[in-house]
Amino acid sequence: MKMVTAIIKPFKLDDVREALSEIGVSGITATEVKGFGRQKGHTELYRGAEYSVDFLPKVKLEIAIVADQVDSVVEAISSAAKSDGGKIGDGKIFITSLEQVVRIRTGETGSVAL
Amino acid sequence: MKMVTAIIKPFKLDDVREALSEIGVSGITATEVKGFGRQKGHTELYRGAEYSVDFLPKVKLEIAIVADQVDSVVEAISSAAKSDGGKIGDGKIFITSLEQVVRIRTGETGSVAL
Amino acid sequence: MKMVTAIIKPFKLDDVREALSEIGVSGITATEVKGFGRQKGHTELYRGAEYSVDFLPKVKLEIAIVADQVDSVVEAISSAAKSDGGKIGDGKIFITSLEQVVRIRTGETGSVAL
Amino acid sequence: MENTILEMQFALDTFYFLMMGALVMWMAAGFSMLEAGMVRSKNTAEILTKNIGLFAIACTTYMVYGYDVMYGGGILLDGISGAGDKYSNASDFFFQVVFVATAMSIVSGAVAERMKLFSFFAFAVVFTGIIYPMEGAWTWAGEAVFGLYTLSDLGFSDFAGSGIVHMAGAAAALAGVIVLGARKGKYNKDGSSNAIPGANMPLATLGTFILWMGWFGFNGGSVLAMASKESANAVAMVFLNTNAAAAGGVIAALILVKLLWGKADLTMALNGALAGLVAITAGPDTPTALEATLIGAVGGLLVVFSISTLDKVFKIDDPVGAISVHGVVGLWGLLAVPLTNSGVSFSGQLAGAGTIFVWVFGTSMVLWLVLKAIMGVRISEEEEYTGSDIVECGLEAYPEFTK
Amino acid sequence: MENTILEMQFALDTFYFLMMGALVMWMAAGFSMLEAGMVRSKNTAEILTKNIGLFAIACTTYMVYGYDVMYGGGILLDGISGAGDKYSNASDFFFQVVFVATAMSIVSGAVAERMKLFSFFAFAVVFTGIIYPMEGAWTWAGEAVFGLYTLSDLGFSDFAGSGIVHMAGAAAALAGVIVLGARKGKYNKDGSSNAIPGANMPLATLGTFILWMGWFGFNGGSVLAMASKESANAVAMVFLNTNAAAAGGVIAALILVKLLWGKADLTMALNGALAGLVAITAGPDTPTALEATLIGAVGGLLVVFSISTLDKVFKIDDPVGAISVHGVVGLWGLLAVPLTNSGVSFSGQLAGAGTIFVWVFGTSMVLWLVLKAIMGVRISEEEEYTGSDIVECGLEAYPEFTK
Amino acid sequence: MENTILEMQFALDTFYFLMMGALVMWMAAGFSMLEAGMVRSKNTAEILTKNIGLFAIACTTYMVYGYDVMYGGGILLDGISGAGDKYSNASDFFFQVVFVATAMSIVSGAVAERMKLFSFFAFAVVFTGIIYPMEGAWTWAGEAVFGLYTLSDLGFSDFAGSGIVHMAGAAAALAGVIVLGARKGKYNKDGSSNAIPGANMPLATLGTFILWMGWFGFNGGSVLAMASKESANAVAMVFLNTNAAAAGGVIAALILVKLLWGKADLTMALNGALAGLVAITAGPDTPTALEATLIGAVGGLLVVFSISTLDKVFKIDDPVGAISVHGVVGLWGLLAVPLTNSGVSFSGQLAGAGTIFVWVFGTSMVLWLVLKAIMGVRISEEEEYTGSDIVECGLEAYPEFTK
Ligand SMILES: Nc1ncnc2c1ncn2[C@@H]1O[C@H](COP(=O)(O)OP(=O)(O)O)[C@@H](O)[C@H]1O
Ligand SMILES: Nc1ncnc2c1ncn2[C@@H]1O[C@H](COP(=O)(O)OP(=O)(O)O)[C@@H](O)[C@H]1O
Ligand SMILES: Nc1ncnc2c1ncn2[C@@H]1O[C@H](COP(=O)(O)OP(=O)(O)O)[C@@H](O)[C@H]1O
Repeated sequence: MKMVTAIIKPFKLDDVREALSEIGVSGITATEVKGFGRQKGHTELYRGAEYSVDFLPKVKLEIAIVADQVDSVVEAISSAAKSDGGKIGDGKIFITSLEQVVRIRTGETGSVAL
Repeated sequence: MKMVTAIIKPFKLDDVREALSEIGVSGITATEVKGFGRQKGHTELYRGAEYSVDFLPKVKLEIAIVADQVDSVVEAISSAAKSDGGKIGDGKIFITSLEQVVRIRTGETGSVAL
Repeated sequence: MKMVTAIIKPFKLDDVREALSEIGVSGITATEVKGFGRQKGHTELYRGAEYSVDFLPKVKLEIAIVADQVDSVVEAISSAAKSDGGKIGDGKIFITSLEQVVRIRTGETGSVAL
Repeated sequence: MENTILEMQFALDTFYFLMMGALVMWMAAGFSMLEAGMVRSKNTAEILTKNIGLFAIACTTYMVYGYDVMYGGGILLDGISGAGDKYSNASDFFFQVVFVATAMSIVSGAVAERMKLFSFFAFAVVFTGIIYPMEGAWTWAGEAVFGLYTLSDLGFSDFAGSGIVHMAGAAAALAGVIVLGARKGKYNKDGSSNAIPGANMPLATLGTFILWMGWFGFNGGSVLAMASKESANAVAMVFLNTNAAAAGGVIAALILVKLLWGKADLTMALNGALAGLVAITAGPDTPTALEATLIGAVGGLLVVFSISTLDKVFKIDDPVGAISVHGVVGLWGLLAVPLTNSGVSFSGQLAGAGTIFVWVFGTSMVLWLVLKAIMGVRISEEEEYTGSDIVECGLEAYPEFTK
Repeated sequence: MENTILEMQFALDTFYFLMMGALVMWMAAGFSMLEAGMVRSKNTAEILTKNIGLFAIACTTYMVYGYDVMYGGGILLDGISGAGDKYSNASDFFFQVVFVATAMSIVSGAVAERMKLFSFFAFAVVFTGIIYPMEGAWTWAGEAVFGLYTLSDLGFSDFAGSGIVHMAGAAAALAGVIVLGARKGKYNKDGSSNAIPGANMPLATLGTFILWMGWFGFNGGSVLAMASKESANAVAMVFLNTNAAAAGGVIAALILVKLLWGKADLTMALNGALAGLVAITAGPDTPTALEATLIGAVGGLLVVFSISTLDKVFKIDDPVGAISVHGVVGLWGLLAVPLTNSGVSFSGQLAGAGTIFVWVFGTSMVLWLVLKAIMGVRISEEEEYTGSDIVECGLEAYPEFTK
Repeated sequence: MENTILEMQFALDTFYFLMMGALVMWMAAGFSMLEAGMVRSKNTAEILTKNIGLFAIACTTYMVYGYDVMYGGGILLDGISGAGDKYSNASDFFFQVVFVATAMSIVSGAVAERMKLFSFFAFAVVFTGIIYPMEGAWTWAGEAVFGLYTLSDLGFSDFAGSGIVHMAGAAAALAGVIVLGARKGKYNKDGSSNAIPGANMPLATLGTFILWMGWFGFNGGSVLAMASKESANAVAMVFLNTNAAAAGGVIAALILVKLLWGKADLTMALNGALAGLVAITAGPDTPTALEATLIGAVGGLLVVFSISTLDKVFKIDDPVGAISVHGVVGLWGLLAVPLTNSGVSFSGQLAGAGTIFVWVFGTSMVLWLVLKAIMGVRISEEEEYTGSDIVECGLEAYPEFTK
């Protein structure tokens, strides 16, 4: 099993969730995060004094799947999360290995627990 | 070492924390997350118009432990987080491999740093 | 590639970010979390009644890097996040293996996508 | 001694006018808080800026020429330098000016979350300087409508402004909403409507209470005199009925939404209170307390149906319900007057309502379209996503609270 | 001319009554904000709904029959249609009706975060229509208690209602809290008490300032006349003393909590202000400014000890401290009157306090139990966890702020 | 009958005084909300505690000896027990006491987010008991400055207190800020200034509206009489001009910041409103409405430049802009009086401004330094990081909202 972690722009959340539902992903955990990367923050003026916003709001999605779904999930996220033509800050997808899953309700483990 | 990541219902947080303390877990990192899964969201009415709440509030716990504690930790979380009889949405536990840990304060590494 | 996850005290965030920038880290994802560990919470009085704050505010940083940067990143975080002399609760660094990275904007994968 | 007594009457009436005016001024805070509570947090600072800005603009344009348009006497308040006969002219201006601002405040809520701030201000300059004063002249100042017909002769009466102030504001708002279109994300492709919950219910409730309190000045001051037994009684009755109607509106709206949707939707209770207040405003002097309660209660029922219908059937996106509260219920207020006041006719009320609506809606529509052509009226889609606070004001209303 | 002067007096007194009444009406906003700030965010919209709903109910039931029960004159305000003698009858009703709402507002805070909304409303109908008017008739209207004894004959005096309004509200609240039980999670198995911090301190502070301001109307209006040198002086002294007592309450509470717990607990300073106000309400006319400050200061000390004792010793779970502020300090207010007013006796005050408490607590207890049997008074444990906003109102007070 | 009329005048003037005083008291809520909105959330409860505490202290010390220092008549208000001549003495005290609190409120915002709470309270005791009453005696009470010169003889006039109240408060604040130093993190090593956004814009806006409303009492009450045609006219003109100046301040500040920075910075619009109000306060009786608007507008421009300059050039860290709003613009208010009032001289205004500033700034500086030596004035760096809410009050203002 794999854990796919995607960092996306917040306003793409609904599109990504729909794209994932369509390919049969049954569970997602989302977290509001702040991202720092190539996309630079901006400088604001408040009462004439500057302040810089370095961290930009992003959403992190964690999706546990069986290994052979990885490509389709990456594809679904990528196309749904990309702004037209692709813009800096569209985000990243990280894939890590997932050793075990347990469903608390039933105690099931492994891919049936996803 | 292993990293155990549990998604639980928010109001089970205190019970789970106590259960983990009892079996000697010394550290937990908790994050407020939104979960999407088999437990369906609900529809609310606001001024007569509907809106659906797809993502439900959950708490994510991350617990770094030595490998042979995994079973007891999973057991402790499962029994504390399960609603009576087990209800949809009680949550999931993910286990991944943890290569290294460093305690910032002392620079210690490995299991003594947990 | 590796994923370095650091739990630090919130007011060290700016220092850590600067230290990481200096050694060429180009991306960070930060999350507000609550930590439970050796550093104990405190008891407050509100209208004469006590309440205990068990979970303390922390910031979690996730940094994806190529494997040979691990030592310098750990070193940079450790020295920036340590309070003078090291205090309980300064935090921890976890290192896990990262199998794949995709940059959504371009579709690039692997270390160039970092 | 005769003279001293006359002076005392003058003083009491002036004092009364000023206190009532201060209460109406306070309504500006009420609209600000209500609207700030009913929008999303990312548009909160902008709507606050809009509200304090429009109040300032209204006070200034009405001083420069609006009061002259409405009641004559010269621009820049030339004509009010004299002391006045029964009360200080300055106190009359003070009382009148806060009404203009009220009418304008009604607009700001309806166009919230998507309108350009300075286009709104431009609208405010013309609305408070000309559009409102013109219809005010035809009604309260008794002038003939373009020299054609005189509303009071037709049996029209609008005591404190259900139509002249509230429905007029709503008409301008309706034109604005039509020109602007709905907020992004408000309607789905299949035409169904999405709820966009307001970010801060205590603020919205505070705003409603402020308006409720300020309304005592709005209606109570419209008796225009206090220093005799008759007028004192009239003012007291107006206070009592204003309060009773608001109470009726709350109760009716709460019961209705509980029956319709199973929940006691707070925002509808708040709109119910305001509906009760708007409903009684055209004639708070003639009903008994029970009648006032019922007039308010009908307003409370109407507002619930109206908000729901405008939203779902007509796709009019009005984040705070201003068009329903002030427009639909304002009309009901006008039509309810003949029920308890024999000196007023239904036909006169309809003529008045029609005149006000056609004038205000028509001129506002033209003005919105002109502004759209010249400077644009709507922020871009991306700006709307970001929120007008950052875009227009360069700051956030609640920078530290996670959204 | 004689007549003109009488009319002027009539007008001034009526105007005064209306302004004082408007200030008391404003207290409804104060209670709403105070309570909304002292509960958790998940119960905020519900308590706002409760507050605006109870105000509307109080205004309506008191109009329908409560005023008649208390002062006679016919239901539906038949009797007040005449103009009145010294001031407009309508202004008297307006001033009286906002007092009923105040008494009822006291209850809403104490039963917060766990009570069913519509059971509360049912209680409000009976409380404002009968329970309060009955004891009001025995005290301010001077009627004999069930034909048995007359409180004023016993030397009882409660100028503006420390007992008649505040302690009465607290007695109803106490009965409610006993029937309801504590909030889930408030007490541990070992009996120790957990703090449940209020979600919004600026709101609670705003509410306190609103109440402070409104109290000038509450006490100042209770002189019942303004248009003579004597009454004007009395009103001025009442304003001064009301302010002084609130100040004394703040200072005493702040110093005490700093000494006891080492921190300047804001919520106790707020309760201290209100305690000072409640304490002076029974007799704001006779003390000097210094005496008023001290009466308020004792109130401020008492309230701190009382809140702590009710919570920890008696396990009375009162989220906003209403029973202490209005009940315990209300009693202190009554007992303090004889200290500066020789026309009033301790025994009379005790008789009055006893009568009010027994009547209100007893009838309220019966009513709560009846409501419990018929429709239930408490939401379920799971609903309590979710929060009454979603459960009762179908919306959240702060939907965008992470909790 | 003659007598009845005199009594009526007495009553009307007293009533007027009390209503104006209640409006000024309400300004305490305005300052609290404004300041609570302009600080970070972690310092919100502390500033609320500071505000309600200072109001209570001001009311008490001014009662004990401040009023005596300023107007004579004995400590503990001995001298006001008599009824008074033209109005109730008690109403005069009530009106005066809320001014003291206003002056003190100005200080609290400037020293926010880093000052020890009880050191502030200690300062408040001396400021409201002696520092302010002394300069009040030299100005409004007409006494010679240390027996040397009499300001009114020099052609000094400050109608409602641009200098006596506002600039005085700002002078004390300036001394405090100098002694305290800037907030941690406010200035970088290279001297550049960081913005520290306020946490709650709706609160700040509400506070501004409250102040705007309260200001009608502040300026309107300073006519000191109502019960004649002349004074009624004067009060009305003062209301009108006060409102016009605030409106002018908003418009000027909004346009200026839009031109300077491209955004309609809400906080500057709010400061603009207050600047307009402060500017007109020294002479709201003589200008025409247009002149008042312009005087306010100049205030609105000045405040923007002043806030920016004090922050960036002089490194004066004033979180709410109090020194600019009340100090710089207060001075402008004084200097603007001769423009429309021929009875007032520039030199007199300068002499008055100088006297007030030297006295208040000097004594405050000494007092802050003494307090620093005795009990310390600043919380530790770590406490500042944690926030003064937890440190001083033991609670959080918004415990449930993620920061
Ligand atoms: N090396 C990294 N480690 C962790 N998170 C990263 C890393 N690089 C980028 N991110 C996350 O991805 C987001 C988008 O990355 P960014 O570099 O701005 O744009 P892009 O992915 O288009 O190059 C960042 O805001 C951050 O949250
Ligand atoms: N495949 C998944 N990947 C990541 N998170 C998941 C996944 N499936 C479920 N979750 C998380 O677990 C929570 C509970 O899952 P759900 O399917 O609702 O109930 P259950 O675990 O009882 O079957 C979800 O709200 C979500 O946060
Ligand atoms: N075993 C663990 N698993 C996950 N997170 C941990 C673990 N131990 C500590 N943490 C996180 O690190 C933070 C600091 O740990 P703590 O034990 O308080 O101090 P220290 O690291 O200095 O010993 C905790 O607040 C918690 O968020």
